[in-house]
Amino acid sequence: MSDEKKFAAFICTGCGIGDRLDVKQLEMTATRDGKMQSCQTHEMLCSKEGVAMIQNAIDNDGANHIMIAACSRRAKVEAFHFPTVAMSRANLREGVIWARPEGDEHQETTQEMADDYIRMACAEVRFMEVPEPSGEQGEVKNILIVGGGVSGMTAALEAAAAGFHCHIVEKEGQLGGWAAKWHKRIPFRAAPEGTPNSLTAHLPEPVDNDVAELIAQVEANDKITVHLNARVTRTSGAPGRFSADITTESGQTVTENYGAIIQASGWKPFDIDSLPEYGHQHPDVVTNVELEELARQAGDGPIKRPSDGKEVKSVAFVQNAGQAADKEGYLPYHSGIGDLVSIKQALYFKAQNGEDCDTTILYNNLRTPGAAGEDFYRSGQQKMVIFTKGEVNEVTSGGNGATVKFKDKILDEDVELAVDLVVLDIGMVPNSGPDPYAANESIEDMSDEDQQAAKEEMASETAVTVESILNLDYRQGTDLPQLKWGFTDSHFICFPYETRRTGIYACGPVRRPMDIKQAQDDATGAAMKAIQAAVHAASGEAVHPRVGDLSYPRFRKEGCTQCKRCTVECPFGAINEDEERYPQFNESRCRRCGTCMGACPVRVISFANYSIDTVGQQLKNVEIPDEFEEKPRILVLACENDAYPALDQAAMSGQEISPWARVIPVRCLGSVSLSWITDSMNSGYDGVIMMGCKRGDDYQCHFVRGSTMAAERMRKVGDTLQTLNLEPDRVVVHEVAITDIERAPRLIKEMEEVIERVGLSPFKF
Amino acid sequence: MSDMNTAMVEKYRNDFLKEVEANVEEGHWVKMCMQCGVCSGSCPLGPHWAHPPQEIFMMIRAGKRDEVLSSDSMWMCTSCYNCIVRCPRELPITHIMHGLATYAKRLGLAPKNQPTSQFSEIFWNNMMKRGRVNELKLGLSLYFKDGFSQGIKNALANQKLGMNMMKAKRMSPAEFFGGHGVKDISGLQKMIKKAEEIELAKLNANK
Amino acid sequence: MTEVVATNETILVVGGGISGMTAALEAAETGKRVVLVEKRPFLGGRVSQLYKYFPKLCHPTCGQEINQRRIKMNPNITVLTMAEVTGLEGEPGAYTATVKLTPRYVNDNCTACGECAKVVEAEFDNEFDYGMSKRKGAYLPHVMAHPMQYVLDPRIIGTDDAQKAKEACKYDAIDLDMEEREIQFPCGAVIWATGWKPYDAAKIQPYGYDRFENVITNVEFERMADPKGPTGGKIIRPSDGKEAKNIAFIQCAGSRDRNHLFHCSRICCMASLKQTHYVVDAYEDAQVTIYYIDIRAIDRFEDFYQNVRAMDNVSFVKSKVANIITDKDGNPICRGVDTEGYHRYENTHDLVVLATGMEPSVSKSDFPVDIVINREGFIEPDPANGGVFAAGSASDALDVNRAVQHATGAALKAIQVVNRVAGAEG
Amino acid sequence: MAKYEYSYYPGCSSQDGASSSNLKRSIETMCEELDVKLNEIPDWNCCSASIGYGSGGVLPRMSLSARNIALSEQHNPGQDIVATCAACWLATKEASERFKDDENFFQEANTVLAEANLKMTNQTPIRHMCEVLVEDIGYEKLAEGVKKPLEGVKIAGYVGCQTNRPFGIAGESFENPMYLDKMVESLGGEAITTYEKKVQCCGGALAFSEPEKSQEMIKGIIEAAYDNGADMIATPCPLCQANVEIYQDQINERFGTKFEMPVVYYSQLISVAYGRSAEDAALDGQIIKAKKLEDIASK
Repeated sequence: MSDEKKFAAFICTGCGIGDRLDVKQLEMTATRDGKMQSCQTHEMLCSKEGVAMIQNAIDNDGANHIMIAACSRRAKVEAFHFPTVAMSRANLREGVIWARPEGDEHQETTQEMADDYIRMACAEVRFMEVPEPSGEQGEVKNILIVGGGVSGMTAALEAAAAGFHCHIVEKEGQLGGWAAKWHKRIPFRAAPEGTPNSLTAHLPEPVDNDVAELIAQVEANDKITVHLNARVTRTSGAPGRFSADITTESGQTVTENYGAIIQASGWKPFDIDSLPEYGHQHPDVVTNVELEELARQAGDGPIKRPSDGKEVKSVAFVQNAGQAADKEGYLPYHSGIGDLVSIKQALYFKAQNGEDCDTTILYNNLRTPGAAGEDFYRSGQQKMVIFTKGEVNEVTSGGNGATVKFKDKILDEDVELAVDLVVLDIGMVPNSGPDPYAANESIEDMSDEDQQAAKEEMASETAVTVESILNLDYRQGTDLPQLKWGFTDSHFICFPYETRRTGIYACGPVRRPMDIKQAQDDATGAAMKAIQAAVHAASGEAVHPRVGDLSYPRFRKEGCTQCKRCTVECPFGAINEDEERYPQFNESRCRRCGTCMGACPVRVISFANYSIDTVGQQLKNVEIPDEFEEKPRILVLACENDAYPALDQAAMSGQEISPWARVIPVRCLGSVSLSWITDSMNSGYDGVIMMGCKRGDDYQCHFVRGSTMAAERMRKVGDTLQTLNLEPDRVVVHEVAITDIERAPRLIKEMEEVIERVGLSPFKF
Repeated sequence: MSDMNTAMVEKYRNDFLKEVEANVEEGHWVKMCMQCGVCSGSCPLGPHWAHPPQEIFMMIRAGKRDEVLSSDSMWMCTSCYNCIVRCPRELPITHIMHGLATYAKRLGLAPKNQPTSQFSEIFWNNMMKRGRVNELKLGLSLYFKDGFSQGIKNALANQKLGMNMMKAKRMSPAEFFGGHGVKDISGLQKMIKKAEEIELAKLNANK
Repeated sequence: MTEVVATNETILVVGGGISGMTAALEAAETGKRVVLVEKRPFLGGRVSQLYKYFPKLCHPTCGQEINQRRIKMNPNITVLTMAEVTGLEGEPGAYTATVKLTPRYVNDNCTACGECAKVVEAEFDNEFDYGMSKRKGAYLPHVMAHPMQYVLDPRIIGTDDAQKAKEACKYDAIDLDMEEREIQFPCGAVIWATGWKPYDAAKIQPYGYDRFENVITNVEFERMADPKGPTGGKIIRPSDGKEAKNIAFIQCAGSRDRNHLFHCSRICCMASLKQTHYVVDAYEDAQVTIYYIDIRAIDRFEDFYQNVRAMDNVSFVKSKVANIITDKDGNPICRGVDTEGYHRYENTHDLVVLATGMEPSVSKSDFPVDIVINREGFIEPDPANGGVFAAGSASDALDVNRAVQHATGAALKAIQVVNRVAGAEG
Repeated sequence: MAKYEYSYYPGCSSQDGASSSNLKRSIETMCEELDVKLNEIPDWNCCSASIGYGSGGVLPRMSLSARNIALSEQHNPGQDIVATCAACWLATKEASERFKDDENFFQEANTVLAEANLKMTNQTPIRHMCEVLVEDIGYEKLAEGVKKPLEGVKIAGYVGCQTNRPFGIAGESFENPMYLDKMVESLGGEAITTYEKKVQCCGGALAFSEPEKSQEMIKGIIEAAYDNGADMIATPCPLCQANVEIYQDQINERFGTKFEMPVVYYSQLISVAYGRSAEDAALDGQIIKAKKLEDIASK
């Protein structure tokens, strides 16, 4: 591509644009104000002919920066697909004519809107460049998998089957994790097609443990390397060029390069000894984990109680022991699979200790979801496992056997049930590393001094209790950020493999409690994402949610003050600091949200196609009428994923949008530079509205903290406004969801009212 | 079978459940109940049950033998079959209730003077005499089940009803003397005797 | 009509709901060619008809926007809407798919300007709102629809309306001569993501869905809560438009029931807890009663349940409602027994919402290829399925999160097959 | 030869001088009109209804039905057994199903039958007269023969329990069966399709042993018919008919109501609509006279 920028404008007159607007005027605006070297119109620009016209300008006239004025940038994306050039789009349809009523009295303001959007799009494209990959990463078909349980092994096998090499790092001396220790497993499948509903129908039963087979497959696979008794002692780099040190117990370290990483570090059993009411101190009160061992020891013979070796003839299962309660020391969640596990274990007794071994499951809400789950419940009932809704108060023992004191909720009475053995259904605790943000988030509301004290305390605590899994040498901590209660799950329902450390995917029970079947499904998905991350890194493209974006942050070193705001505020921990304390962007870790750009007080960070100028020049190119015209101008900076589509849809469904509004889509509110706000105030805008996603615990921002950062930064805008003698109401930040079709236009209307109240800006020159 | 009555039943053990499986019509289904309560909510006489079906199933599983068998709940069943068609687990609840009633009565644990229990017995005996029900005698036996004077009272209370029925030719005094019946009554009676023998033999084998 | 360019390295994804879109995108973004076939005129499936997700109470349209943008920008994906796979022959790595294309009567020229809808008079039940609203005979399925193109209802073809629509279109986008046609193309692996459908509530006779106006299903309630839905987001009763403040949710309506679906549909408990939020958010004096057998808020969702449980105006009754009757004013009355301690109830509500379960949307007999299913009709992972992999709710009753997880894995399974083809050919 | 022919099981209460003798009389009239020939099972016995369980165990009770099935096979071979009484139909069908499901039980029943020199193969379908009307004859056909449409007669179709559950007629819903309404409409009458007590239990046999509890339910059944503006209740079940009709005096006394609601059989409706006399339709068997039907019959 030649260095010289050649600008071409294209205006569509279809969908009523030509009827509603003075197109000649628009053309003039594009060429005169917008400085486009050519401007062509078409009655249906998205048609084959229209697209050919544009392609022709690119191919034959050398146009490499094009401005398309037509419908919203969300529409006709497939038609207007010109990846080799820089392109901006002026939204004349949803943004102007569909958002404004017809009629002479509106004509002037509608045309002004359209002219402004042309100016803005022209300004934007003038400052854009065609992004190109950095070439910093190459193709590395190697995946690091931390954890050699079922999840890790499955991820390795699935990735290997797709042609990738995998290294499994397992801290124990053998593969298999907890699952290898189980006597049998929960059945994966529901009753087969055609199974009748009869008492004797064959329903799913516990299945022989097949983890050994999985281990054998892993060991036989020449694409998989296993490191036992090993830990990851250092991880550096980025997707496509991760480098990890794998250190064995004996102290030997190997270093290898990886395209992506999967963390399958699993779970550990909840420590039920901390809750003495469950009586685990008594020999005949065991956890469901311990029961697996007892059942294995028994082979296919009868299970014996630990106290005296007597064959067990009666068992009570206490469900949700220490789980699912808002009580001190309890887990606030439950494992979700505990009821299935207890049914499985009750069936051990029926099979090994004989049908006359009585098994009672005291549940709270029996959770056997899905098709396989409900069939397994029936299967247990068929074999005479007794179920009742019981609230267990205490488990006691006088030596041999134990007594469960519970309230039978169905019969509404207090019961003491003496049995040979009590099995406690205990919870699954994720095996995560230290949460990089744990300290910060919980103490945000404290005073500065308290915060400092709390940070120190936590630092010392976490240092002794939680060991790092990945040992990332990232500026923002050694491990994956956590969602809740130590689980490193995705925050997004639609995007379960959303990760806050690009190229590193968690799977299995470290994400949420799950059984073998779910863990295997999950591991397969994680392997998919890891492979994809490696592929994207190699081509220099961003991963979700800006998939395919080739732009990445660059900075002017000479202007950088090393303030570290970018390295601290990056929601993905992408930015490190180099030896000279300059930011190191690691673009394949970057998600291209622009939060670093918004953070930078000296405006040195930019993307090829998204920069301080591509937005700043748009707002500066809006014509600000002088105050006597009484036409206010409201700048709307709208998140392109939620607020912008909401405004589009508002127009599509016939809502009016204020004629004073000029809307600029931004990648994320986190990318909004304070300079844009001060610039707009100085240019005479009467109000500024920022529309971003929901923040807080249930944040909806796809860049995690972008929306929060914007809100925080804007808190400080008040001071600036005051020095300018402007009312603070003129700048507002709103949380806008994509469904706020009625509300989003209303918020702009409200700003109109504010302006009416406080008056027009005195900065109109 | 009285030794059954002294059987030691422990809580939440399968002893009583197994006893029910072995001796009660469709008793094998009891373990499949998931305590949703649809049967109890569907019963037209529900408000009059001390223990509705779903609770009885739970009581059986909790080993409450005496309370179940001496309950008058099962005798409240009108055989409307609402519970059966609605039960999400396909428990033949009507039959289980009948079966529990039969079993309780056999063991002598059914509550004395339970009207439906008495009526049921009267019905069976009436029917077994001639192979067909003699409605007139059935009515009279029912009126007089609690003795002569109560019987007269009952009959007087229902006098108008009886007259109406006779007028409509839907009740015949002739029935008092003989009435309808099957010709091969001895064959039928032999059959029922045999059936009872087979059933009793099975029950004894279960002990 | 879109040209389908496909080879034995192409992955066919059947079903354009969130699972199918995910599987298609994950494969395409890894560089594979994908043909995505959807029966309805738009992508997004049932998720596009949801107002909010549990447990975050965020809007599905948000993720929909991202996924649609990903699809629009990805040249590896060919989308066929109003299309159904009617045949699949061959073996892993070498299948031939037959796809039936139903005419949309609107071509790619459509700019979604909406002029056709203005002139068409005929109105039909709007399937997007489960029949609770009407739409024109020329219509955009919904405001977020992708492809963003209108559809002509086949029922207006041959009528004046069709002609009027054609004349109103300035872009020559309406083609009344379109006919149903069949195309065939090769593919190496198939992802079956045909999803679920709500169980037919009319079959649950004791609840009288077919007889009582104020007994509705959870999917209908979801539309009602949506500001873009048939009531503009107002929670009201269908019989008289009165504000519905006292609402009953009946769990396991059709699920865990041998009369209907044997399985537990997994999501309905959380869906009702979520919908309880809609009610208490809408009315200060709301009263919600949830009738349940077991509340299955799985693992980490427990706190969502506990939070709803702690609300003053929400009560939980452990009971499967026996039946519903109505009073003179059309108020539904739930009858049953609270199984915790045996208390009979006969509770009058403004509105009853049936938490109807999920069943597979394709029955065994409609699969174009032999496939291993379980008693409930869900596809089991089985080597006998060859290069056909289930994704999402076609494999089990799953929530969105789990469905997408599953679909991501399915994409890899399909990639493994086509990589073998590439390896063998390359 | 008649167009339709069945093996007929009338049941104890339909016999002369018994509580539903009017059912049998009207059934016979109806069948004449519809060209249906009924061959009574010779020497049939009681089915023990749903109340015999207090003394009779499962096998003794089911053996009663086994005998009827065996006699039908022997004397009316190849003919479906058709019952007109809900309890008879239910008991026989239930026994037949149980014999099919459990081979052992079937063998036991045959051992019992041998005592009376009988045996059964249990291949005979056990059907209700309403099934014959709905499935074999059909509503359309039924409508064709109407000579005196039941114009202006508002009829609450009361299906009750045992005709409806657990087997039901023609695959209709257990909660809201429509076949009685459809019959009424075929006959030109006005069916009250919204009659909400159409499947409410009347107490069945417990009307005798628990009169207070049962009469409360019967009261609801009649009340709802009045609320819906019914001129009469129509039912297929003899016990329902009796329970709902004959206790109205006692209910009025107990609850202070003024009920006088006729309760008729579908067979009576058909007989009248087909132009037969009040006597042929056994309307003289009503304790509460069905005036509107009598008027049509005498037109």
